Amino acid sequence: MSTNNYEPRIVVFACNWCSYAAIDLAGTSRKLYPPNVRVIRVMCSGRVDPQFVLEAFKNGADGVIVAGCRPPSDCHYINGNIKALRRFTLFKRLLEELGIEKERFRLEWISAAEADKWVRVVNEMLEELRRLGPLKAEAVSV
Amino acid sequence: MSKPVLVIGGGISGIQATIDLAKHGVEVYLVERNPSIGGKMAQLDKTFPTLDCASCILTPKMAEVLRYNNIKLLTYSEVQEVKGNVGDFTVKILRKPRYVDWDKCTGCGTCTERCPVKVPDEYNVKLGQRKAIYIEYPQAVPRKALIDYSHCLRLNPPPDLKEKAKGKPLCGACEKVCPTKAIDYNQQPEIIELNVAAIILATGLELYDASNIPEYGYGKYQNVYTNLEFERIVSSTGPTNGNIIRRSDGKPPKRIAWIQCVGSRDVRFNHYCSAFCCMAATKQAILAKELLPEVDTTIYYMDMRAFGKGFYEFYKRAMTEFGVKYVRGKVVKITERQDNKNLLLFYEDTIHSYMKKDEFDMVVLSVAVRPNRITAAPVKTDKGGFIQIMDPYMDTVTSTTEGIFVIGGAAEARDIPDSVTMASSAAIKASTIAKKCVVEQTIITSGERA
Amino acid sequence: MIQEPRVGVFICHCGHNIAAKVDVKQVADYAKTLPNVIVSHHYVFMCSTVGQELIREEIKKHNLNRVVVAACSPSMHEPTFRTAIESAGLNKYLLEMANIREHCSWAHSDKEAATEKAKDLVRMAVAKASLLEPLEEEEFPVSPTVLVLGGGVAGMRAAIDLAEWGFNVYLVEKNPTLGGRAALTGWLTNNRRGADVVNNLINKIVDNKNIHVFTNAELVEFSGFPGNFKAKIKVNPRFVNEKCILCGECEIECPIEVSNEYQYGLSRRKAIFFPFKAAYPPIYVIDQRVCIKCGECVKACQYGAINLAEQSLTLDLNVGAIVIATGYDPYHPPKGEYAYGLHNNIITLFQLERLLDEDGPTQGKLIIGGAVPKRIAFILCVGSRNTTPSSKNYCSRMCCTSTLINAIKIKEKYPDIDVYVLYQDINTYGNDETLYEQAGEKLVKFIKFEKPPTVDISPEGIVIDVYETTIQEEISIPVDALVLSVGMVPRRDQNELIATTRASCGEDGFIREVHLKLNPVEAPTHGIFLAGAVTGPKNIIESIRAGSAAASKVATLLSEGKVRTEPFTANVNEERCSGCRICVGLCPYKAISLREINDRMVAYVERALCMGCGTCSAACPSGAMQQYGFKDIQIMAQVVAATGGGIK
Amino acid sequence: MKATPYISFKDINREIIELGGKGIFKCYQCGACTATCAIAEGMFISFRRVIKYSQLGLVDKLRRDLVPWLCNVHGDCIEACPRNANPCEILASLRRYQSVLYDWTGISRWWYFSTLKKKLLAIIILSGISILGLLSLFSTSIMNYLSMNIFVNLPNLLPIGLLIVLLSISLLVSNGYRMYKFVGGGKEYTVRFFDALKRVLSFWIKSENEAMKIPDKRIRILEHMFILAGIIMYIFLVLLYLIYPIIYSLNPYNYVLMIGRYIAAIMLVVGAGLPFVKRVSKSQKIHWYYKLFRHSTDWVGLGFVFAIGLTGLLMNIFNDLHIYSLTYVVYVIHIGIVFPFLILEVPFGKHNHWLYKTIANYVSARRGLIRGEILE
Repeated sequence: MSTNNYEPRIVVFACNWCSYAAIDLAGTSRKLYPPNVRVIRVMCSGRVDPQFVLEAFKNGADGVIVAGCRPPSDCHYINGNIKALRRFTLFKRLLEELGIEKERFRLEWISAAEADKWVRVVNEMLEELRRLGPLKAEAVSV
Repeated sequence: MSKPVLVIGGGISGIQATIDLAKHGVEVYLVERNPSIGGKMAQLDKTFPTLDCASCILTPKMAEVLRYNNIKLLTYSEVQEVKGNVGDFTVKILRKPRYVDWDKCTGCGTCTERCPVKVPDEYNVKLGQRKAIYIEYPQAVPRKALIDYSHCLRLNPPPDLKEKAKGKPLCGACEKVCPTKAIDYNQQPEIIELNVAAIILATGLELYDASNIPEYGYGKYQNVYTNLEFERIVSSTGPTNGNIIRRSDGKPPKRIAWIQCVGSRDVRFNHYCSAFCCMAATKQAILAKELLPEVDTTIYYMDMRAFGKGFYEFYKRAMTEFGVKYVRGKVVKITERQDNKNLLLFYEDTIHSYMKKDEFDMVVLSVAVRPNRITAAPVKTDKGGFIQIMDPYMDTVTSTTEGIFVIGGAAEARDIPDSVTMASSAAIKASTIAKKCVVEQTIITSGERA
Repeated sequence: MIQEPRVGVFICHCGHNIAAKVDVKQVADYAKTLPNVIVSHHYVFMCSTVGQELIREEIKKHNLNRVVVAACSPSMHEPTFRTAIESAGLNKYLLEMANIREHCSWAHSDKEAATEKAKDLVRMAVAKASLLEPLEEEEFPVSPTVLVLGGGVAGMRAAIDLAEWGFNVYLVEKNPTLGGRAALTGWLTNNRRGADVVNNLINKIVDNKNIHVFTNAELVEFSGFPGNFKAKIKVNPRFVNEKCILCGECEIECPIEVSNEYQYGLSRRKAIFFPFKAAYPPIYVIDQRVCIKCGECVKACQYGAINLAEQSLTLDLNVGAIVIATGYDPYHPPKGEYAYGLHNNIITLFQLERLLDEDGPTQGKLIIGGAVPKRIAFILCVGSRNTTPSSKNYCSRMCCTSTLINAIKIKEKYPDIDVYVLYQDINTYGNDETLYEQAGEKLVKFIKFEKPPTVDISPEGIVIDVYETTIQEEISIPVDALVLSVGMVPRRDQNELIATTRASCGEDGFIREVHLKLNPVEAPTHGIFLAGAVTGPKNIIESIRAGSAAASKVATLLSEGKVRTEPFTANVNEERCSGCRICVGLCPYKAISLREINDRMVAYVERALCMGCGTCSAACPSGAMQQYGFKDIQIMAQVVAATGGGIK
Repeated sequence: MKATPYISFKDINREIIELGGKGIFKCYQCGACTATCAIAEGMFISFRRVIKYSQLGLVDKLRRDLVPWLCNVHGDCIEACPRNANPCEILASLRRYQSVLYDWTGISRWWYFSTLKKKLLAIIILSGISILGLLSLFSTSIMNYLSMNIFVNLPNLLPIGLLIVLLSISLLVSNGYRMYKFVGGGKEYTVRFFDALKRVLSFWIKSENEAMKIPDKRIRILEHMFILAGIIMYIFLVLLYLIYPIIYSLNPYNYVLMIGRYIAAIMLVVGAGLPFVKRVSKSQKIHWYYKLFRHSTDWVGLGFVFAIGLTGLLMNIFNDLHIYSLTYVVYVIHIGIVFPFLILEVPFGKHNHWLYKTIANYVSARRGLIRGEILE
């Protein structure tokens, strides 16, 4: 049941070397995708603190994507993405306890050349968020 | 500081060589014939295959040229004479009078508004107009005004007005209105003499005169354009500020055709292939599709040469995503219909093996490129006018005279990535010579040959 | 503390790249309403001198201390705008860019939504800009040595130019000899041979004492930052030393015989061998993978040049920059593609070049399958322009030219051979068009196809069936020999290279450069330069040219003797640090250690080693560890602005 | 569908090049020749494709293609070709090669590939034989006509003459029939007979009128027109000679015949003579067209027509000057030239294009290759 004019808002943390470059490439090759995403650039996916994701949900984001370089060896800083993988696998279980559906958070590996993957991830997530509807208030009133 | 290096020609390859030399810590003189550096690339709207806007990637480089204090810019100047050999060239440069004191001029442009004389604008390939006193284009570097002697009423009044004025100086509108009093009508040409260690020729390319091929009716039929003219039309800073309209009736065209190899790959005009016009035509077709989504674009080619990095994917994208049609066949003749000034193209569609005539509102000729004449430098040129390379398999940039390097379009028709690579390649060689000259001076007393 | 933020916002039209889909005026007006924003403008080309002049004036006029530029991607013009605000006296890191082109106007079709998004992006940028602090770049001395990886023509040319400029060069080549693929290329234009070109370059390298050549060596570890890289080179044993005078006795005795990759498998070689005539260093080499250490060669060698017990040694180099010139691999058609591998008269273009070369297995005589063919056909675009299922979807640029060179050479040596060239587009660009004319005069027959031809082996030989598009007929051509003009593909062992040097590869599999058109020889990571066919198919002249271009770019980095690094390193707030050591184990560069301050163990970041990834600051429980430029409060501000929760 | 069997011997290329098609390998298939050609503008044909057949040596397709016979040697394609491959001359060489392919006897092959000297030798031998034969058979009747001081076309030469004419025409028609078969005559016909005829005629009249507007094309067309008219009148007069006695009795028309004979002869002399002289002369201002067709068969073709015309003219002059002895001498030479012309030139040499061009036009018209729009 997706409400008609409900436009989900997605906050994206993109690593500067791979995912941000992939989003740029999607732009330069004119691959169109819905404008519901807001991208925040960080130097490495390892820099994304789970706190930021919670802050995004608290402030009304309907979905959050953390995008980094493709393991095992793409990371510009050797293993920043592996650290992110470790943190956010644990974080997903935490989300469920907080009552936030696990589809609302995605950890994606997008290398500098995978503009198509970026567009696919955005479209898939939007579909799920439209199906889930807006974020229930009590989950984030912590 | 080491002995300076001279770069002749301020196009993209000249600029890149100058920046590299400056970063190597070598003093560089950049001489450019036009009032501003930027060359042909400044006239482009977008570049293939990334569809970056040309000025977005060129203007920062031009701005960078101003930031280095070891780069001396000599625009609106021509090299008169080059003598000497590697490590010790003496060069005479004629600084043409600009009739504006460039130290005072801030490039504000109020003088251009007041000037009464309208003249065809070379930057817009004579499609638009400019005044007798003008700034070559908005992002020009240096962004300074200059007076075009031949058209200025004050400096060179036409005979009929002259006797009417009977000796009284005419006009002078720009002088009255210039806030910084920069106008100086009796500025004289000056000769600058330089002693440089090495010379880099980046004199670049110009379009072959399409009216040499009468069958295409360029110059006779209004709606036949060269690819540079179309580039100016489609560019947002162009004469029609970005909307594609026909010269004959000012309406947007419904069908545009590009004709490839006009004057190239043709023993009657130029044997060589001009390397980039296949991709340039594809790019222009995409730009036209972006500006006029329902326009029908067709490119008539013999071999679609998409050889560089990302080119073939770009060509495929043009075909599938943007619906650009490609027809293999050489258009030999264009006739103009009197009623609606549309153009009839005579060609054989070699995939169906019979002669066809197609009607188009607008035709763009991908004209061959010729090297700009460089008379002063003591280098050998081949019959086409291109400067010959001593040994392409050894260091690919040294011309037949040691110490003189040739980069970009001056040596062979080539596209921007190759020109830029050549520019850096010449920069390292020139700065090696320049560095040696320093060493030479200091130890010359000990007589040891470096 | 942070002074009271006075933010200036500048929106760029970028011609009509942004203005077409984003209402720049509306965004500029909206920006004025944001807190801390003093002034906001919009102009056609912010990156031009006029745009930059506008920023400088506004900074002076309103003494702004923060600047937000809403234009293209930071990877395009962040350095440009940083230097612009620096020349206006503002610290160059008090700048935040909002990417309203690649992330907004180019990616969304609906103008109204794109303008809305642009406003959000500007709001996020202003939120972060208000919390930015002035940062200072760190300057480090630079070691004037350069590591060139790959001894092909590009690598050699780069090494020569760097050495002549004055750098110390380590030239590391994986194979036992310099020369790379060019040495195996036969004929080139104006009657030059690949081996001659390589020979000239080798002579220049030999008599230049600044170049140290390591063959049979590979890069195993690479770390550090531009100007101060640490490279670990493993030099595999050659088992033969300088006493060798190339007499070849050992080769005769050696029992092991394998296919010779220096003739692309056309002939065989022994375990101990000498690659080719012009090889450098002029010493035999033992192929470790197949040698059974029987010792026959040692007995045969009167000069005691062979020592089977030689061990590999590793070198630790401290270099200022690295030039990657590792080249390409020829496309290897899978078995059965155009019947390759089903008939030994079907060879690849590289093998044909070996046959026509005097140093080749047949000393330049065109003997395929034991006889000189009466009819020979070339099929172009094998492995390129996705003509076959396993082909790449780019054009490999040089196969047309080299095919025509070899076709002309065949017609010159054997005028009465029938030569066919099956092509889609003959890409002899520039002056190579004369090759197309010469091929015509030499009676080479061209057949244009769109649907790839089918090759079947019948008792009387190879038959090619092709639909010739210009005569709209299906014709079948019986030939005695078929040459597949294969293109260039990325090297098989490229993934190890990417792993060690942190470079990344583009959509076509070749290594990605910063900008396709304007810096084709620099990798996105500073200090790494790319020369030759490693970034994409090139012919020999273009590879040599890319080699010297890479040398020039290295010189621009190292010529000043010092290099400035990005200041986004981590930094510890000693009061809040509890010494819990979580960050110490996390840092991949081991830049964090513990030191004692007024008898408390507190974390300490060694700025020279810290590469600025920020992993430690994300893991710090107390928030003591913060990354300059990406502090928690700055990112939080962006998050809040992004969700519209904070500033409305 | 299984590909057509492909026999490509490099000697096919060598043969076509030898026949004057040295430009076939310069062609890179751009289609400029077809695009500029007025004929191609009016018909659904491509000259480029047939040049590709010659390049690839596809004999079966060359044999099947009628496009070379539709070329009217306007020569616009020569300036249009970006590779200076001279398509006009290539098509001429293809016409020669095709007439070799059509000829079942093999004489055409010898005729086209032999040198000029060999051809002249053959002609001299043949004309020698015919003269000797003539003299041996009719010397007595010539003597008594001379004694009666009158000149009479030898009546009993008629049967031999008819025999030779029949032989020549049957050879030509047999090759023409083979061409008709090769070209696939009778198949894929879409246009009815009379429509096709109407279309062909109006197409040719229209395209020739257009060509006449251009000065240097006009001269060539006129020259060709002269030869054509000359030959037709000559044939008409020979036919007339058969039924001479009847005409003879209608005395008043005698001077008409005399004028007709003169005109025919002059037409042949001028029509063939002018191009012959232009071809021989080396001066620069001669139009490129005359520097083009210099194959031995062109020289012989023109030479025959010129010789027949000249001898015919002299015969008339001497006859009217009543110097019958000279008339008979020229008459014998005249027959000596006509017989080899009939036996060699008409069926095998350049003049077989009368039949082949008509077949080609007829078949293409019936197949609807002539476009509609050019006609209105």
